[in-house]
Amino acid sequence: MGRRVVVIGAGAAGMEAAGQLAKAGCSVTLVEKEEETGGNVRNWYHLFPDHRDSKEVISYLDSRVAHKNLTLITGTTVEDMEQDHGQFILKTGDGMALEADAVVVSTGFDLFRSERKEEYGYGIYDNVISSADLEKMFRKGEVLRHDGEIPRRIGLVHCVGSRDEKVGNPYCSKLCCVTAVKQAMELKKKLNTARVFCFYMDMRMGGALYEELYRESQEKYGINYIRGKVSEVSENFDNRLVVKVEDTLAGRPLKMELDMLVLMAGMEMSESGARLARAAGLKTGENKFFAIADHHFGSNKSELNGIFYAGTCTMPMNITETISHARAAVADVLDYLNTLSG
Amino acid sequence: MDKFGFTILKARHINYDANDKSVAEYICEHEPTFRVCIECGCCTATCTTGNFTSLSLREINILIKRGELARVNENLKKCMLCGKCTLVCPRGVNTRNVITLAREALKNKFKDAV
Amino acid sequence: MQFDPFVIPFNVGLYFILIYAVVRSVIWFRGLSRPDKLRLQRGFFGRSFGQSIREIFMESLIHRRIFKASPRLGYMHMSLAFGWFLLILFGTLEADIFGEKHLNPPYKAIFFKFFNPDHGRSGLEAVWAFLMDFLLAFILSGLLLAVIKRVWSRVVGMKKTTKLKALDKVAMLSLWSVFPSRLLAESFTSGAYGTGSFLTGSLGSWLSSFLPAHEMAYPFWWLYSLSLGAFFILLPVTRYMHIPSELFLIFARNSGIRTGDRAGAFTEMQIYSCSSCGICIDVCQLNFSTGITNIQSAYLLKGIRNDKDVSDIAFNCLMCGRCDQNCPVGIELTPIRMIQRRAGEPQLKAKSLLKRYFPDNPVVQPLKNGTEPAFAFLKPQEPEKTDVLYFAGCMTHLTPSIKNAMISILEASGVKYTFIDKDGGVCCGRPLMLAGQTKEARELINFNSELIWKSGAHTLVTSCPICYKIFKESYYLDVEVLHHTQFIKDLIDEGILKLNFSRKKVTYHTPCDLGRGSGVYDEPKEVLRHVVRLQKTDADDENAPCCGGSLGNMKINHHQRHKIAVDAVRMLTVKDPDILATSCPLCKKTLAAATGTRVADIAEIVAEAIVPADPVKRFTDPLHRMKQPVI
Amino acid sequence: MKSEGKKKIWADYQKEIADDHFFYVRSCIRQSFFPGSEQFFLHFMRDVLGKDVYENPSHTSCTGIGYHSDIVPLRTIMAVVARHFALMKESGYKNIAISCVTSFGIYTEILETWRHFPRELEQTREDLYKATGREFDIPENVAHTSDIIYKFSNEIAAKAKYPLVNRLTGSPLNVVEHIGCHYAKMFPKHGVGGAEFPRVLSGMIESWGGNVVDYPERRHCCGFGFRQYLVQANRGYSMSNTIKKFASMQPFNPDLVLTNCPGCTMFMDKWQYTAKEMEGTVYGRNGEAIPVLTYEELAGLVMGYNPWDLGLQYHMVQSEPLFRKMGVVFDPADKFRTKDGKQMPSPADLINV
Repeated sequence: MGRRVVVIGAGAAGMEAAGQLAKAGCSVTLVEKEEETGGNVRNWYHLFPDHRDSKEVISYLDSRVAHKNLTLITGTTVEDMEQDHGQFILKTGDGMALEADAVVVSTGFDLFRSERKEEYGYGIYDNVISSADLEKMFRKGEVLRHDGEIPRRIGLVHCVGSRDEKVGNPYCSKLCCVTAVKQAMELKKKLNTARVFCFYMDMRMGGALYEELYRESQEKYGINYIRGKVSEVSENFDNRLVVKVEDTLAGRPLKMELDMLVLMAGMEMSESGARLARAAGLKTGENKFFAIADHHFGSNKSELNGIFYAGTCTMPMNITETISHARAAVADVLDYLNTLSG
Repeated sequence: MDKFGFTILKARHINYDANDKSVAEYICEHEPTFRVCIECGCCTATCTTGNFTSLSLREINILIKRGELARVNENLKKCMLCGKCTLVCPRGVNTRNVITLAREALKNKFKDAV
Repeated sequence: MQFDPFVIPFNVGLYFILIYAVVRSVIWFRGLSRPDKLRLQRGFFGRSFGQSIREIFMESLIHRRIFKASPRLGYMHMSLAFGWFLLILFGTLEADIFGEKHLNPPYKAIFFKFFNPDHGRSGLEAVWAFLMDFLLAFILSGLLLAVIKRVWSRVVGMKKTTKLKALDKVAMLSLWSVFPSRLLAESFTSGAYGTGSFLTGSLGSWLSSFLPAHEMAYPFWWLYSLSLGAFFILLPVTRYMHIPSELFLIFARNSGIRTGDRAGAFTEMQIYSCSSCGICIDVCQLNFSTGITNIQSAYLLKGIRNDKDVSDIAFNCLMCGRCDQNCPVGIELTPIRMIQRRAGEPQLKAKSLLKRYFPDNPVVQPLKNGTEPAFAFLKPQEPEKTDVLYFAGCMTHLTPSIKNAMISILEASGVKYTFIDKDGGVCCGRPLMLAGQTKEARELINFNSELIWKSGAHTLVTSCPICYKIFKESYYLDVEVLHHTQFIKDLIDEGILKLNFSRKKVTYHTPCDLGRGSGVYDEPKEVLRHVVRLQKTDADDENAPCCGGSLGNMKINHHQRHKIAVDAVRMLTVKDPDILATSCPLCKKTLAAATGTRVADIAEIVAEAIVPADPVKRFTDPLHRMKQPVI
Repeated sequence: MKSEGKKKIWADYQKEIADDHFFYVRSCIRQSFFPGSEQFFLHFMRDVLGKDVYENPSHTSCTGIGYHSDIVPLRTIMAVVARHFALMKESGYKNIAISCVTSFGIYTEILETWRHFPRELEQTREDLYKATGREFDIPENVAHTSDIIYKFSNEIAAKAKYPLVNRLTGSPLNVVEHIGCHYAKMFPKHGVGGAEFPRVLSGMIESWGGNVVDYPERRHCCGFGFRQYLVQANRGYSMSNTIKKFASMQPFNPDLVLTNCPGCTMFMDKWQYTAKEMEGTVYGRNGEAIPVLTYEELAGLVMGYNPWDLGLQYHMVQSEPLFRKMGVVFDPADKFRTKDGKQMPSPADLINV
């Protein structure tokens, strides 16, 4: 039996890393706090840039973790981690102690809780929903207002909880722009007559095929883009939402009524990740994600030998990047285990 | 009425719901490339007329979309239709036709339209 | 007295059309402007009469130009027109020579066989009958092609044919049935009497072998007469109106009347002279490069004739002039389109039958007066006094290499010049003209004219053919207007500019507004021959394709423009040149985006070839000499 | 609208409000224009609840309006405020109760300034000592008087004679709450319920039986805006803002506007008269304007005090329609009568009469 590795968090990164490590002969324990694996991917409907059903990614990930060297423990969290002569002892919430030669942290991200952006009235106004809520509606197959009416005019607000020092997140979550474009297109597919508006600060279409998606959304779906961040939302007499925004390109404030407002929640360090960081004494960066050892050569390494990072616990990433990052973590782990044997 | 020594000001905000978006719709229908404008301002920067007076095609585009037609009408007539904007547009918007279509659509809305 | 009631439809039709032709001619004549009336009078009774008769023979009957464009289509038109003409001519002679008396009414000639069924048995009569049968066969062969063309246009060498309206179809069917009904009528008559030559005789004897020929003949004579009558009556309200219109047009044109920029009787003549032959569709790049097949000149003219809203058609055109160049009737299609662009809102209404026969002259609304000037923000400028003005043009500012080349040429020439739009000038006004906004264009023309006058220059040089065309056509200037290719040619001719020859292979693309638009074909090529090896292609001169970038078209998108450019480049680079030369900044920009071949303006090629001002140094400096490649 | 969501936010903005022993500072505007308000507050606190509320006769204006109009410099106003704190220290009080929202904003702004820039605090101590020989302490508890009324709103509700219910229909009255900008927008943590969904007035309204109206321009300024108002030519700005608010609340058919800022009360009250004069517009139902009340006036009204004792007749928009809805018993004849029964002249152009 090979070296023992514990992977914390069975989302896209954890599952990919654990599966690869198991294949490489390690004895892998994959710990997941939820009862089900898959992490945040389970909450999505169709993925950008090609509108692939997220279930395909889940089944790919499931196939990765089906390996005899891999033990999956769900419904528990790692509460504490100690290091003793190069050996890690991880204590789980249900009292288990897991021993490991190396640890991969893949605790992922939490979506920004939109109610923290008070002025948007998430949780107060019935028809202000988050991007995750919209994905659920897509999965359910119907996008409706709270009163059961079909929305005719829908707004999507970019950068909710990202690039916003007031909520303590100065960084860009990278994916909300393309998510908004994708969701806007899905909305038009479902509700052909609806008018969809994206309120953006910058369109950050840096990924593969993102810009093409953006163009398609304008050309084929007629999505309207308004440059300006929504400043406040209120409810009208007839229960429609009134948003105020500056149309920075027209140089004038703009007011419009909407039937539904979708907040593109950004990505934040997960709560369980933050707890683990405190318990294990792992450093976090200014953006509150785990601090990687080096931005160019050590994006999978922590400052502690034997503890590695995979995926969005270090920074916002899309699924493609997460899986690549997880594979890179595996290379670093195997390299490290080799030095132990030597 | 200036009984009190001041007048009531009109709100400066764009009232999107009340504004007339029919010109934008007309242009989109006849010149679909109008939709893909990303307001980069290339057209404005190269504009022959813009060299002499305040004509921003980028601004006109956005104002048409928002239905602020009075200002559009005021500026649109300044265009010399030279077509440089069309040549420099990175998104392939047929800006020249956008202007002629806008002029057409504005004809019925403003007495002094071109 | 040789008469039969069946000739009545023919007679009614014939006299109707003759009277109509006279009345319409008078109307047209009266619709001409005073100078044009004088021109036509002088032309008709002057030297150009012979020329017109020759042209009528060559074009209206033989259809020489269509022949050049497509021999099969030419044959089709020729067999119908010339064949029918000969049939009438020889028919009349036949009736005159072999009939019972001389100088017969026209129907005698047309229905000669009916009234003289025994004719053609021997000698000269048989030879004549053979001739008549031959002519009929000639026409029928053309008719066969016409029928096939309707079904499958490629047979006559065309990719597209025009689509017809209902009345045109009725007229066409009556025209089509004229000759088969004549054939059958004559054949049955011949069969009954045992006369007729190789066609009618053979068919007649075969038909009479199983049919009662004598009884069958009479209905077909009726059909023949009815077809002719119907055709003549319908002619003025169908596309066949082109037959008489063209005759009048030829006289008018040969008298020196031109379209100009206003609608009028001459424009109307041209509109009615279109036979919808479809050649304009075939040569149109929008057709063969982008598949847009409903905006070509034939459709424009048809739309105008039928009082349709043609504004979309009018503006969806590259204004390249290729159709003008190829129109077999010589209609000035692009000027007519310009008139239509200026026409403003169409006033569409259903026409009464009378109005169909006698339509109103097309009227262009006068320019809007009293409206505020659009360009009041332009403040008068005070240019420096100079000899030569260089006006780069808006588009040249997007191709700085051309601008820089011209500056180095102007510097090398040593002339005193001012770069008048160095910091961005006012548009020349042609784009507004092309958009039909004459009043606004005039404002810009006036502004620029004032600037040019004030400079005191004797020569105005521009790099942009678009500007050149409007400077030549619509500005009232007392300076010599030159495109830079012409200017460079003058510099070379006068020995001011010394140029190296390079062995590069170059093909030259003639820009539309410079070539077909302004007739400047030779100077650019002569300049090129001075500096490079100029190659000929099939797309030279009048046949040059439009680059696709045309400001004339308001409707097409950049994908369609690119397709046009790609096809244009394919035509122009068949001989794999080192450089594709052009002389227009817009063409350069458009073509360069569609090819890997270097696209350069002539000014750039010339600027690169300029021999440095101090040749002594060049020949004495050994290092410098070493650098020159030995070819 | 989900009230659950609001409760979650309110939970984040719990403000500690002292229970007794207040050093009371009056408002220039409130005491001049709505004199019954402060009168009622003192009466309610002292006589009804039996609390200790002290007023020092040496207390002056905070000069906040001068400060916001660029007339009084920061250093000066800090010294003025420090002097008030010194008076408080000298009188032996640690809890300050501020009647004016502009003052409240000034106090909180200065306290925050001192917290972040301790050198400014030292400078102020020095300035005050040099000028007056006084010393001061930072108050332990800073409350706006609306915070205090909010704190005791249940006590008021218990004594309510006329709850905020329309007697004729039995349905709750629609009450628009308007919070002064300087109450919580600068420092949300100093306001009950924060800045986005303040609780201070809506809590009173709900506990007294009314229905809170949440309308699109709820957050908007009343139009006071200091220098927008002070320069006559600029008053159009002020006026336009008020009109924007009223136009936005109009579809909700509000029965009254409740404000916690004296300036807001004044402008929302008086601009309704101006709007009617200039444009002929009124924003209430049946051609009536909407009464604008302070929280003290409303508390008094709910508790059954005589509206004329509360000074409601000194508003531009008269509250008789509201009285009728609430069932408040009032004698029109007493409206402009002095305490000793003399008839005062009655003002012209009052609205809603």
